[in-house]
Amino acid sequence: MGLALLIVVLVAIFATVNPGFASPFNLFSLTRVMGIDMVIGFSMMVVLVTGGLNLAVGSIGVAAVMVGGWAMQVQGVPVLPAMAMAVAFGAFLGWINGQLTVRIGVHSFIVTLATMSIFFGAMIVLTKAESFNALPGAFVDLGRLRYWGFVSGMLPAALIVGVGLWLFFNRTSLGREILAAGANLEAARLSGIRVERTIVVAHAMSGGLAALAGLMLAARNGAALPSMAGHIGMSWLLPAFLAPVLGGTLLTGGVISVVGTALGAAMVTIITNGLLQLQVGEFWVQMFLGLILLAAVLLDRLRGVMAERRRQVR
Amino acid sequence: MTDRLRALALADWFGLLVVVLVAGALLAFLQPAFLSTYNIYVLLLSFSLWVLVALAQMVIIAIGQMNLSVGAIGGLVAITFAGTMEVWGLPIPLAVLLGLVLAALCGLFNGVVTHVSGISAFIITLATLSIFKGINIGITEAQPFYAIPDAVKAFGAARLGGVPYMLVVPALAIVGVWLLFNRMVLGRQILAVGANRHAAELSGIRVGRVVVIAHVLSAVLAATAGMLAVARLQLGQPTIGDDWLILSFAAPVIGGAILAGGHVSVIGTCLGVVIVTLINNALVLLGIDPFFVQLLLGALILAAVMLNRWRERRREALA
Amino acid sequence: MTAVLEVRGAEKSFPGVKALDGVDFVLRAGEIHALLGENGAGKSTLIKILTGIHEPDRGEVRVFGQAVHFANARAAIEAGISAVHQERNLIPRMSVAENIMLENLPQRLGFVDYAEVNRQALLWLERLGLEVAPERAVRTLSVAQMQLVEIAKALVLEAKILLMDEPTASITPHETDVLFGLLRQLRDQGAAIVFVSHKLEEVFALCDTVTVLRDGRNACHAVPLAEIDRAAVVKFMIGREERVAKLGTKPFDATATALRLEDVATSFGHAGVSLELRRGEILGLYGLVGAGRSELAKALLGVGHVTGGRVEVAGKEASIPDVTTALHRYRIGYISEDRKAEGLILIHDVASNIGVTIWRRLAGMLGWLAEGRVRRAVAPLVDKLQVRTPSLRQRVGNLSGGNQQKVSVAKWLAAEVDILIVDEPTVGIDIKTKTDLHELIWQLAKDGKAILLISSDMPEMVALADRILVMGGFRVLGEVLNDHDYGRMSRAIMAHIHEAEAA
Amino acid sequence: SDTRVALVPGGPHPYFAAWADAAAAAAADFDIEAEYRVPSAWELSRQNEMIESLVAQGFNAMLVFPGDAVGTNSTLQELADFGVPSAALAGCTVDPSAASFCLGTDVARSAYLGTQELIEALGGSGKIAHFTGFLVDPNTQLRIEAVQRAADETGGAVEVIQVIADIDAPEPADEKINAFLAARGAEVDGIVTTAWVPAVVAATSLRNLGDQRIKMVGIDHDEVVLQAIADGFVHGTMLQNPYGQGYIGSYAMDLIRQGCAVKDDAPWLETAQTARFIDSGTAFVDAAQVADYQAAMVAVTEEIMATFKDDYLACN
Ligand SMILES: Nc1ncnc2c1ncn2[C@@H]1O[C@H](COP(=O)(O)OP(=O)(O)OP(=O)(O)O)[C@@H](O)[C@H]1O
Ligand SMILES: Nc1ncnc2c1ncn2[C@@H]1O[C@H](COP(=O)(O)OP(=O)(O)OP(=O)(O)O)[C@@H](O)[C@H]1O
Ligand SMILES: [Mg+2]
Ligand SMILES: [Mg+2]
Repeated sequence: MGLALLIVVLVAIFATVNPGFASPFNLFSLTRVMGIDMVIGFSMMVVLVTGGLNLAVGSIGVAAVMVGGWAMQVQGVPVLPAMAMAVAFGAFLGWINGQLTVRIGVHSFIVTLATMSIFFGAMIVLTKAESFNALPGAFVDLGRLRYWGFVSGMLPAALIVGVGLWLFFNRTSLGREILAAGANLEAARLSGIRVERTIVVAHAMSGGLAALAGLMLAARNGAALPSMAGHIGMSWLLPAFLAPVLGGTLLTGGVISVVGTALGAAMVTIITNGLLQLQVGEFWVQMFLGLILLAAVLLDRLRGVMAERRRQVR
Repeated sequence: MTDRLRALALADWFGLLVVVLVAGALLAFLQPAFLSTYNIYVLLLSFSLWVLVALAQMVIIAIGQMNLSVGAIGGLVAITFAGTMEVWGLPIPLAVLLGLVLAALCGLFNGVVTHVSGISAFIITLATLSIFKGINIGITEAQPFYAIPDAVKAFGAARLGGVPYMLVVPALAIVGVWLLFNRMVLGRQILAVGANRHAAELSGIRVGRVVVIAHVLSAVLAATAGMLAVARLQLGQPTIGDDWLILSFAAPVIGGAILAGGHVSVIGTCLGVVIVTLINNALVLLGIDPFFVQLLLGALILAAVMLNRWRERRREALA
Repeated sequence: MTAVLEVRGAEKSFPGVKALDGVDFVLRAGEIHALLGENGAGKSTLIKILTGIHEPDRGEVRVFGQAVHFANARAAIEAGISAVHQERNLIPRMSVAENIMLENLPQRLGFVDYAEVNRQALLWLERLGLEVAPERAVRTLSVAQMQLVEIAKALVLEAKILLMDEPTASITPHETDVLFGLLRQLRDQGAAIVFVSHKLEEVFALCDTVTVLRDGRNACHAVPLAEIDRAAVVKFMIGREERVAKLGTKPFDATATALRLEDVATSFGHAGVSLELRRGEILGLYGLVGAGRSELAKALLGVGHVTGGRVEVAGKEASIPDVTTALHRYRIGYISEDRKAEGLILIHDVASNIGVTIWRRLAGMLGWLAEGRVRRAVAPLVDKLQVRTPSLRQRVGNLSGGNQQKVSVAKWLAAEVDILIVDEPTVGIDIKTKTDLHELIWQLAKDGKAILLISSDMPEMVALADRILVMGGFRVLGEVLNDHDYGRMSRAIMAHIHEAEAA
Repeated sequence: SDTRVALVPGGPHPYFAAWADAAAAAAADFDIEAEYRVPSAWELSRQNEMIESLVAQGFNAMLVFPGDAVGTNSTLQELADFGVPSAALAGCTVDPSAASFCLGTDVARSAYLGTQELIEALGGSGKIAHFTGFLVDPNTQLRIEAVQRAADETGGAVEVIQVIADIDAPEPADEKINAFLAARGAEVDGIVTTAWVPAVVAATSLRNLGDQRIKMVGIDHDEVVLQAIADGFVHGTMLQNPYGQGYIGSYAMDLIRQGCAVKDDAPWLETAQTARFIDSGTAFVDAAQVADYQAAMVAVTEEIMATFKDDYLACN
């Protein structure tokens, strides 16, 4: 996998150039962001395979977390059931997206564009934009969970989710059906697949995963914040799309790469983190981020092309 | 005559027109100020800017790709336009020209890299979004350029009754893009590439050239929007363009464009812009509590889309 | 005569496959040259090399004596080569006329002159006998109509070299005759034409010369057709004598009705369609292009809907809202004629394409799907139909056209349904596999399945069907009891069609 | 000294430009290292990543404009656990917080005072509108409440007829503010803005309309707003003191690094958000003072500096 190679190279470079990069403190915060971005990426990925997209990931994530925060802080629901509630609520919002998409018969782009506003707006109305900042310690501690001194608990959590998704899409009939419907809706329909159901399921999964990412972020922030995903959840869109698309998930649907999405998220976090450590002019960081990203995808592509050449000249 | 009417009723944007008319009538009824000259002017101003943004994206949707860097290009050109006038004292026409050239270069870069690398434009323009925006922030250090020549400011504020002078620019763009997609070989080739790249290639269309030109065109339209924003805001804000992305997709898609490429509607896109503008205007005009604004915005967009869809289905059933 | 096109030692590899391995080919002005071979022999690959889609790994291509290296399709067009490709390549939302003229849209003052576009396109539509308005959007056409548009698109360039990769695969004999007349006319005017087909009758009726490929090599090279017979050509193709399908007798129980339609009307516009299909029977549905056969099948499956009349499955009234119900409750399957759009998932591999109908059945607890089980279910079918693929993991889109068709059939064999609707099942399939497939369909019927066979291939119809219903204009025009005599049957069928036309 | 303090704003924004100058001046004056580092976008998680990477780079004191008044706390807590002291600058975090103190503008008070200035300019009665920033920013809540409170205190003489929020980007701000003026421009008497972009856009709109009847009180020191004050289109603006924040903040962090502790019994102010608030100075500037508005702020800065160490820190 080209991305894995690129990641190794990047890590090597950053670690040599800046010793701070490999410090336990930095690795901990790096793996934490990485884990969260992976799950955000997954939540978009599962809809991308249907050939749709979900602009409302951020809104759903925040809305679900506010429900979870309310349950924990106001209702005193224990941590695990409250988290389950949040995920279920996220899945419910996703289910609404799926149902609307199927029922109205327009692209999920438009549906989720509208619902991103609706979900977020409803959340603002209900919470009056106030955060829940007295969450139970057990929940907040999840954000501080640390293995071997430098790996945040978020990363293994994300990887477990990744394994689950991989199994789902490769080893269950429903997962395969979602892929088939995403690749060619008509052919799947004529093969007896309930294509509408696959779309609804994918959206519901997306909502659930967004909620999970939201919970992870809330644990990291130690609070359930309405501003967690920016204005109408838009700041999640970048990591949400970047990871799966870099990882080889097609925007046209039908092709998925769970490993790629995880690696895509990892690469972006590493680039961002490494770049922040290099002393580039304070306002130029973003430009360099773009340049490195471009260089990285071009390199990956070049490697792919070379490999293809070698395979053919036998 | 009835034939014309029938054709109109069958056009795929007719539903949107109905939505616009119904919404307009409702608004005029609820808030008389809606039809005031000044509000018409305000609406047309917003329309002028947003329609250019939407067209910039629509051109790329037509080839079945996405251009995430429209806002970044618009912003970069906006601050270049303002900055060269302030810092170098460049005359206005030269600054405009420079802005357009810069945009063309940005578009060229997007197009060439996309085509040569074969990587989806989504990723490339995501990276260039960061690059262009990064250059913008790097140059301005987030400070606006203030010294905008009076002539530019005057152009941004001038109006004839309810019609802003600025409207001339998008009006030309709309006509130009309409002609392009409906009457010109290049436009048809863009659509062919968007619909079925392979088939277009087999028909001898130079796909690479078409893709690059589309990207240049998109960038130039975005640049035009950026410079209009400067004239309008009377200020070279580095944040110009930050908020364009969602609308740039929303309007063409509401207007019937197919995200997979090959089909766009210029009139539909314009109506899409009108719908979003109307909704935003209504939320202010009706004095909606800010906490409910976002909720209503989404609900109204959804309602408009559903209404349009419902009419389309009726039409399909009739046809 | 001079060679207008010459290929020497062409080689082309794809990952896992050597598609061409030192192929020679020569084409002369004023001839129609048949290019034959089994599925996957490399015919389309050769054509793609000549049209600039693929670059050969090795070998030389000369056009009008000049060595050429086409970088893209445009270069080939400019060199005077035009082609009909095996796969449909049309822009669905554009009009018929614009599709035809796309290579070279007439302009006035920098704008497309649509009046002229339509005028020129109409000329070719008329010559091909295709009665559709030039303004009509291509996506509203049937598969056969699209094929004819594709042909018009190639002809309009009036190129000196015309390459046609299975142009007749999905059109009926009637259209084929018109096309052949046209091609002969072009040949007589000096054009050089390459004609790829799996229908040997057509080849012998039309062509002057033949080149046969086998496994990417020349089995023969530019042999005048006058000098060899059908048996020899077949031997070049498959390496042995042609085998006639042994269909034997197939008694069936005339009382066990599997599917009965009574006065059915559909949302597509069918009216008064009645038919009865019994277990063990093969019922043919014949009709000219656009007769509404495929859409009748889709309406039954729940893609469209039945708006009137009565549908009975196995004696009980059935209402089928969607394909899932059709498949899982009523056990009806449908092999689509349009494999690219409706039959296959080109970006997925062979195993998933065949397995899609049985995943549900194979899945264990929580929908768990063990890869081994799918493989074990799929592999025998791949063998049975002799799908030529490097592995079960090959993307279907990378298979040759005929092999794709086999995959699309295989998935419905896997489904083990009671009623199977097969729509143009042997389009693009080579004669060897076609024989096998015919036996297979026959055997399925013999085993008690009910088969509704939609085919525009009259010989196939006559060979397989027990009864033939003739359709036209979304109605049933008449019924013919098949006695397997080709001449008599085709006359009887055409009589129904002409009768309807006269009325 | 070995103090390396980073000044981290919420994102790129013109307000913070003075922090760069302040950091440079503080570095020279106190012999420390002080750097102004800007997250590439206005997002909490970007800022968090920035702060974390700064620590990895060896910065040992942090002055942060909280990307979220609540959400930034967990990061500051981690800094504290890691031995890096921090303080909230310009805006406050909500208690409980690991920030040593909050040196900045009391957003609620500033909005309240600004509204009072407006009411005074209106002669004690009239209809006003309030334009502000992102609703999800907790500060926005405080501002909306403060403006409402100032209006309510007139006993109904002043009415807030419309609040427009979520207009932190210039194009939507232009669209909505002008739509408001179209609908209720004749009716409204005064405008108070409590975010940078709405202030700039509203000032421009009033200028374009040539309207000097509607009184407006802006916020901050954007040139457009200052010029509009000078030209009579805007009544005045609520200044903040970014330079002073950066300078005093750096000074304080150096002292804390050197072992000073924050006193519990210092003259802390209490705000809606925190009990450890130091006012960096808020001043209303109208046409009379606009020419040398900075003088006012320099004076405030010097005043705070003079007694800062003794008032707020216990050093040994
Ligand atoms: N793009 C590709 N990638 C991988 N393999 C390919 C590709 N195109 C063709 N092949 C393989 O090359 C071989 C020759 O294919 P080709 O399409 O030329 O066959 P054909 O003679 O046209 O067969 P048919 O009669 O079925 O159309 C086949 O084995 C096919 O699977
Ligand atoms: N009267 C008509 N008006 C419009 N379209 C028609 C008409 N008759 C036929 N068609 C076209 O023919 C199609 C129906 O053909 P269908 O595919 O069901 O026919 P078929 O008998 O299977 O013939 P084919 O050999 O073309 O596949 C429709 O999709 C439509 O495009
Ligand atoms: Mg072929
Ligand atoms: Mg058919």
